[in-house]
Amino acid sequence: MTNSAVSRGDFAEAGADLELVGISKRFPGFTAIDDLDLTIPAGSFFALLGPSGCGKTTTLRLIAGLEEPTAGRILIGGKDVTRTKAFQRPVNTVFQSYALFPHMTILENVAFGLKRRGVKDATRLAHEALQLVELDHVSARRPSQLSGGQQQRVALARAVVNRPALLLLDEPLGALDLKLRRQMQIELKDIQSEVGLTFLHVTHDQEEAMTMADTVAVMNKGQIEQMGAPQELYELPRTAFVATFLGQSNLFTGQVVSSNADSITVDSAGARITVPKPRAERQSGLVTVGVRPEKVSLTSTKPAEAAGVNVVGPGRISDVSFSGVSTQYEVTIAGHGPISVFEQNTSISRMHHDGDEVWLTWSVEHSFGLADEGDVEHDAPRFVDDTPTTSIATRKRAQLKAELEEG
Amino acid sequence: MTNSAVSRGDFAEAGADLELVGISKRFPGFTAIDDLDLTIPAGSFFALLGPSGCGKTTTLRLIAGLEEPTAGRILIGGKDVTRTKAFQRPVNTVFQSYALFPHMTILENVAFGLKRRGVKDATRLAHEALQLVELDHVSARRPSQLSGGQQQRVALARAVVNRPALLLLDEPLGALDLKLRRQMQIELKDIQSEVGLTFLHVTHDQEEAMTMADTVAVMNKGQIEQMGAPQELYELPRTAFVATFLGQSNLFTGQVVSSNADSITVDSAGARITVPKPRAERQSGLVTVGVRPEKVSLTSTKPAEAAGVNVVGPGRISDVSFSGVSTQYEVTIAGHGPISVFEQNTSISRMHHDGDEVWLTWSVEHSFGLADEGDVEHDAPRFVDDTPTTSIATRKRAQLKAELEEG
Amino acid sequence: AGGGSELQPAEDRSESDPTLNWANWPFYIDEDDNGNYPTLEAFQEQTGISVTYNITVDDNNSYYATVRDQLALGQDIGADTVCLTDWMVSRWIQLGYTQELNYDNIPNAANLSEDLRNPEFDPGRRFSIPWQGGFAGIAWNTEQVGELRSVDDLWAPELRGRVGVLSEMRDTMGLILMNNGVDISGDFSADDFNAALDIFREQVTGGQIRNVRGNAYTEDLVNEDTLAAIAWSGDITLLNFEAGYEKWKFVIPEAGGTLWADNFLIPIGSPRKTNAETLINYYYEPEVAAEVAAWVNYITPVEGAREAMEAIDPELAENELIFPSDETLANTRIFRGLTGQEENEYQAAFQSVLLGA
Amino acid sequence: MRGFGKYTIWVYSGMALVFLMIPIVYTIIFSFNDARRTNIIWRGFTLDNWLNVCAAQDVCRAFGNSILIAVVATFIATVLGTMIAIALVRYRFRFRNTTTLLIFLPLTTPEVVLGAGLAAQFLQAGVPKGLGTVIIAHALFCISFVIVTVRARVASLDPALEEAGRDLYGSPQQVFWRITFPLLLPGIIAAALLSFALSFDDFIITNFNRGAEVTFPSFVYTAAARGIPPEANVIASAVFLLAILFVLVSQFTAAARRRRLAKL
Amino acid sequence: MAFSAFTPTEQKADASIQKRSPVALLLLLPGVIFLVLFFVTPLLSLLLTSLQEPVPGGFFGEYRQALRWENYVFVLETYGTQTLRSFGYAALASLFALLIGFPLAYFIGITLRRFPLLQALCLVLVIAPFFISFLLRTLAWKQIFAIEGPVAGFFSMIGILGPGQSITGTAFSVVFGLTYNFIPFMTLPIYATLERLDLRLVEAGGDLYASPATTFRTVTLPLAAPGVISGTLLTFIPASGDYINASRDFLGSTETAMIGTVIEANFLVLQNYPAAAALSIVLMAVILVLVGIYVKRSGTEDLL
Ligand SMILES: Nc1ncnc2c1ncn2[C@@H]1O[C@H](COP(=O)(O)OP(=O)(O)OP(=O)(O)O)[C@@H](O)[C@H]1O
Ligand SMILES: Nc1ncnc2c1ncn2[C@@H]1O[C@H](COP(=O)(O)OP(=O)(O)OP(=O)(O)O)[C@@H](O)[C@H]1O
Ligand SMILES: NCCCCNCCCN
Ligand SMILES: [Mg+2]
Ligand SMILES: [Mg+2]
Repeated sequence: MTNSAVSRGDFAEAGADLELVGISKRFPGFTAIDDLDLTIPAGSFFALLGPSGCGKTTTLRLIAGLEEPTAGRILIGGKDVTRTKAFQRPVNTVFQSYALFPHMTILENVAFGLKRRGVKDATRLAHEALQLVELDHVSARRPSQLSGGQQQRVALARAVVNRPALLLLDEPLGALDLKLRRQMQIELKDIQSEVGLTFLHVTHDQEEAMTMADTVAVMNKGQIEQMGAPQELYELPRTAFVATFLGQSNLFTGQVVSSNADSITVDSAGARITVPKPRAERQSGLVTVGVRPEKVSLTSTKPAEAAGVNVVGPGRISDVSFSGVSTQYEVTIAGHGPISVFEQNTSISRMHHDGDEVWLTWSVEHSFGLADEGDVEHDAPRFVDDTPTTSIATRKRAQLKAELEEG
Repeated sequence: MTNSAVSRGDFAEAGADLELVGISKRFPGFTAIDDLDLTIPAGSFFALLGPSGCGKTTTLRLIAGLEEPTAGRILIGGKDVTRTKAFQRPVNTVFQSYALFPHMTILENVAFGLKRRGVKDATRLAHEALQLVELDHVSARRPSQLSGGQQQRVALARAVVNRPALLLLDEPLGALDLKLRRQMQIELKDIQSEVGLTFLHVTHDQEEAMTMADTVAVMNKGQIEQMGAPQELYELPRTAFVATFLGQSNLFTGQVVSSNADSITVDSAGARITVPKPRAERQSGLVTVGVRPEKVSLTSTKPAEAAGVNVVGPGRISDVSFSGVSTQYEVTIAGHGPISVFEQNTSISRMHHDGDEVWLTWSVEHSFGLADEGDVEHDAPRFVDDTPTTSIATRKRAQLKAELEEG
Repeated sequence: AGGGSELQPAEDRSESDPTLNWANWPFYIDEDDNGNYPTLEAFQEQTGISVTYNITVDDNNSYYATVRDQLALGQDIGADTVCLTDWMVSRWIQLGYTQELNYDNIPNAANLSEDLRNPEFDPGRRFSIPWQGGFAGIAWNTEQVGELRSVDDLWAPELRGRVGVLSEMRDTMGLILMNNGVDISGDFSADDFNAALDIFREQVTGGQIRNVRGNAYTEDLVNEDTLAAIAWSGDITLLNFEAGYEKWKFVIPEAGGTLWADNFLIPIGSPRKTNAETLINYYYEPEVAAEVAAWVNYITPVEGAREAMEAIDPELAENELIFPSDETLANTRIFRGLTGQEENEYQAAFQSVLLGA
Repeated sequence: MRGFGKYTIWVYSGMALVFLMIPIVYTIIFSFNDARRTNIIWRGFTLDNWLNVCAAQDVCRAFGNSILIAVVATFIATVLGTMIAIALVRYRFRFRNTTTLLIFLPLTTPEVVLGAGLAAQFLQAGVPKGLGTVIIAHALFCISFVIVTVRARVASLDPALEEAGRDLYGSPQQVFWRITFPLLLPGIIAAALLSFALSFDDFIITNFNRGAEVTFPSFVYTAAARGIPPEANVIASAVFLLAILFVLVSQFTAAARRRRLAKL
Repeated sequence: MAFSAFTPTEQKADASIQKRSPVALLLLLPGVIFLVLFFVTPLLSLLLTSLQEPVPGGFFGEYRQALRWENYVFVLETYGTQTLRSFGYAALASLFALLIGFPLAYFIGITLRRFPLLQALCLVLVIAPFFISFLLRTLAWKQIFAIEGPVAGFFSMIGILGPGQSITGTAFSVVFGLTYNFIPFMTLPIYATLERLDLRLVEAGGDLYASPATTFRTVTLPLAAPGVISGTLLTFIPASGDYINASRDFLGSTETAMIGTVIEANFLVLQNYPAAAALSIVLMAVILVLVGIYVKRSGTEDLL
């Protein structure tokens, strides 16, 4: 434990910067991470979003030291840790699969890291961590005697108790139901801001990412597609992938037909859509522009054309679905795919009905123009060939076997 | 296969009614279902919601014939099937755990049910079902060679291909990411309405339940707590459990201080809240009333008292969180728990900020009065001792193994 | 394996190690109701040598097989003395697997019967000295079977599947050969042997003979799997004693029986040679010999035992099995020594029948 | 399998178990036989055999030898086998297939071949036969069983657990001894028990390599000639009853522990 | 427990395969050296022995190294019957052991899941025979089958046994003994697979209209296949080399000699080492070929 980055017995006083420089990770026959640069400032809560198999877990494993990068460097708190071993890094992970030690009690599990570091009152601290996740009453049980949700909370306690400078969370709340999940989110956020630790959080739950994180990164095929403050990312997606992966978007593709100092106007199958120039990545030629469903209003009568407002229509409501807080309308307009509109249910009676003729309007400032052409929806297969991490092992094994047989 | 309810070779032409009469299921030392009555009309899409361990899976297993009820009768299409075996019931299940046959290819898995019923072009139909879930290209693989999401889609195809009169879906989309899940929901809904099958759908995803189902039932501790059309249930929850489990609610408990022909007024820690009588389950004494967060508006200036509007405040915004479509504000008012307010993000700039003094207003007609006292939040432990069904099997197995190893 | 001249006897540590392991056949020593061996106990008391008596010999071949490798290496085989049959003793001596006896330690060897002093395989008894002798003859269960006189009687249809014979080739084949009129002590030919073997094979494959076993043939007699058998003389007396009545009867067939002796020898690797010699000396005391013989009913090689027997039980002194008359002896033959080649061939042929090959 | 089916399997399996028990019960009954010399025929009930087990001179020594051999051979096989099993699952190396074949071959080698081959080898190498050679022989055939058993366990060990250990500041040694090893232990114990049973019961290979040493099975084999002494039955019965007792006790304590834990 | 050995290893495991490492060598070396020393070398010397020839005019049991391939011809000609018989008996015994062992394993592994105590007890009863010596058990059967014994009495009463016929010493008693003695080897691996069998798959079969019998055939049985295969191998291989059951001192007679008996006789009694060695090698070769075919056919190469 000499030359270890982890000092014995004391806790991180604050989070540490994390810096990934030109990181690549190639598995035999598959590049999981491709030349990734990423800086997470100390004390921030960073969320990583992305479809299954895009490399989120791999990134975390590289940072934790459980996997060696093929290329690139990893710096924690300014110190190059690329070649140090997992147990020497001031990093803890809440594993996607919990990875609780089945042969130890819950208490022993939580105290494990503390004991390895020679912390004196490991047991007391472990009890405290368990109290935090409200599981101190089961501290004498074995992991197999807990429900999935409880196990996940133990995994959380086991990592958090070490107060690591950098905490990696791999879908730490996936097994909890909505209500419980919200409660744990609050708890996590509290711990993070209290000690000022750095959190790197992987999740499939977009709302979770957006409510908790300071910075959200959307990852796709081993690279970070876009990154920024949640609201910024949501309000101004730069690619069709981000626009449709993070929340929903209505996209329109067409030629730029006019342009002035402030804005460009696109003609998409007859619909004229204006986008403020600062919000448009491309300003001429064929472009894709979009608007979020909740920004769109429906009117039953043709609205007057007005500057600063995009109007599309008329179309017909082809589907209405109630989802609690809001109602989602699907509007079909010739020449366009179905367009979604959310209306918050501020009133009980619904204002529009299936089959109604409607016009769509939205403020020009809500439009955004993408950097790519937004044909993701049309060319790619409807279902991505998702490869969640569980299937990796299988593949790896088959590969290895093949290699061995050749060798 | 004589006296089977399943005829050879042909498919259900329409869904079948499902009727549960006084069903109870007791496990040694645990009553999972308690005197449950339930009727699901043919051709409907019925969603069952409830916290982990409330008995959802057990209910489905009873209907499928995989478990025998301790008491009560089960009727499918008017026919008492209580004593018939699983393979004789015109019911198929998409299992929570997939339960794909590991020794068969994907195609064989999907064709299994058809072959058992002697359907002639089983292979062709299986291929069609796989195309539906866009997995025909992996039809020759084994389940272990698929990702979790793909496996789940195969499970779906395997059940759907049989066009059973009654299809039981136990969290069939849980492993898919948001986008994929939305797509599969549409697919399922299409199949259901196309053939008019009866679907009984268990899910943790409330939005899913509310957008897909004709009827939603909220289950709690082996009993159905409330049931109805999604919007009805959401707008007018009858118990505190439903109000807080299904979406969020702001609840206020207090004495009824005045009452007229149309409404009652409750004084809760100084806040006067009026509820229309038809929306109030109890009309005198100590009652709990509530309102949904999205129904509440925030104003920075004290609004004028007006009939038909409840005003509470002033309070202070203690938390603001952006979640994409909407922003959630938490408002603290002395004497009350934190109150949630959603505002749809129709505009980019936020109207209220952390620390702002605000008043809450909502239309009286949006208030609801509960049948119970809504102290669920205060008495029960914050985290329910959740026992998801998946953990039961694991635990049982672990126990057995432990026993053997000790022996 | 080979000449074995290079093997050196183990160093004798009898002085410091007053113990002795003796390997022997079943039913071959006096035994009281508690399973103790009275003569042996007396010996231990007298000499202070504590003896472990192992009944580990069921058949010469199978015993030899278990110790052969050690003998070849000159190692202790776990027995300081073992009683084996003449022909097997001959093999051991040729291979150099035995230690030369020091007759200074065996003064009682003077009591060795005259006609046993110079066998072909060990002239002058340098390496071996008899323990007991006996006959192979035929025995039957008197409750189920009538009187048997000859080997042919064993082939009677009513005994089909109920006849046992010995895995000891010289006894089983010897009786059949004699039944064919061949003198087994003379220069019989391979043809003679093969003719007898054909009979044997026929009886085996035809199902007349139920099984071919070592000393464990007694077990088959007891549980009545076999009703008649080729048997060793003394065993039957002991079986009857255990049964409590004359259940079985033993005779030497009319055409003649075999005569053999089992001999003490001291394996090359035994470090307790003197102790073994002390034991041999003890059993060459006529009184002791008589006591053993009275029990086992085998022929004692010890002169003077007959007189001693008179004192114990005069009736036994007349027992033909212990003290055969010349008349009885005349009806028995010793199987002649076989050359290496013959041994190979005959054993292989005999085994091939046992293996059904 | 409901109704009739359920009932059938209980009856069928019950019969199978009874069938398995027949010679065992027979052996136990005859351990109480007042046998004088041959324990073939029932002569009356006595407790003497149980009270003076070691009366038949060799039984106890043979039994002691068997236990000694089984313990040592099991130890060797378990240690070597576990090491190989871990290497096979966790590492890549050249000649992996050859090694796998090498491990599988002893399993397909009939005991006579194994016994005879080893015996010839010892003879050629001039190794004296005795307990040592028997132990080597037993360790040899047990090793393959251990490897297969432990390998399954190593393979089903979730690598994430070791990773978690490393993530939680455990050094490689600490991770091995605190996580890997305890998790493999049940498999190792199972393998050891199996080895012990196989070694304790082995006759064929032993017989080729035991030299003058007597093991319990070889004692039985030679003693068979004159009827096995009832003391052998006593020992066999005692071992059997002990095994049952052991299981019952451990089951009950496990159940008690579960109940205690459940109360927590 | 113990016999989880024979079920295929779970796949996720291999995710942990690491690169070449000196540790691997350290772990492997002692065991491999042990195996090479005490398994490979004897095997090689067995091969050499099988080619020896008698020293002309030499002593009983004296041989010298040569390349006498005729030894193989000799043993095959002389002991062809016994060799075939061995495989026949072993195959029969495996079949019967399967017929008894499979339901028993199913019972313990599946039916008794709800009764842990009973399950453990039954499991012990299956393993218990190991602790009563194999030989004692076999001798017990011999006594039980003795001509004047209860079984033989019953058999002759119902006319199965004619006069002069006995149970012991026949093919029946040898196959019976083999079956009995190998039941644990058959049952335990099957138990190990069935114990892990996910009953939800069986339920899924029922849900998809398969009757219990069909479910058994299409789901349970294929999933138990690895256990059945290990079980049959662990029964067939040792059974074909067994010489105790077939021995004249146990349940056999001169009519039932198996290849093991022959090897033993040649090795121990006749001291015909070349013949014994040649036979051993023939036996191994045949077994390897049979096992190879069997494992290939059943598609479980992974298993071993
Ligand atoms: N050992 C490996 N060998 C080959 N490919 C691998 C290996 N590990 C991961 N991959 C591949 O790398 C990609 C990224 O995997 P990773 O586990 O990082 O995904 P993820 O984003 O965490 O997905 P999920 O949301 O399902 O957890 C996947 O496509 C996977 O197939
Ligand atoms: N075999 C059993 N023995 C005892 N209790 C059981 C058994 N099966 C289920 N239970 C209990 O019955 C209750 C209902 O279980 P069920 O599987 O129906 O829950 P669920 O609503 O499907 O939960 P989840 O959302 O986690 O799938 C749980 O509390 C569970 O502990
Ligand atoms: N029960 C003692 C039998 C002794 C037999 N010795 C073998 C003689 C071989 N001819
Ligand atoms: Mg992942
Ligand atoms: Mg469930």
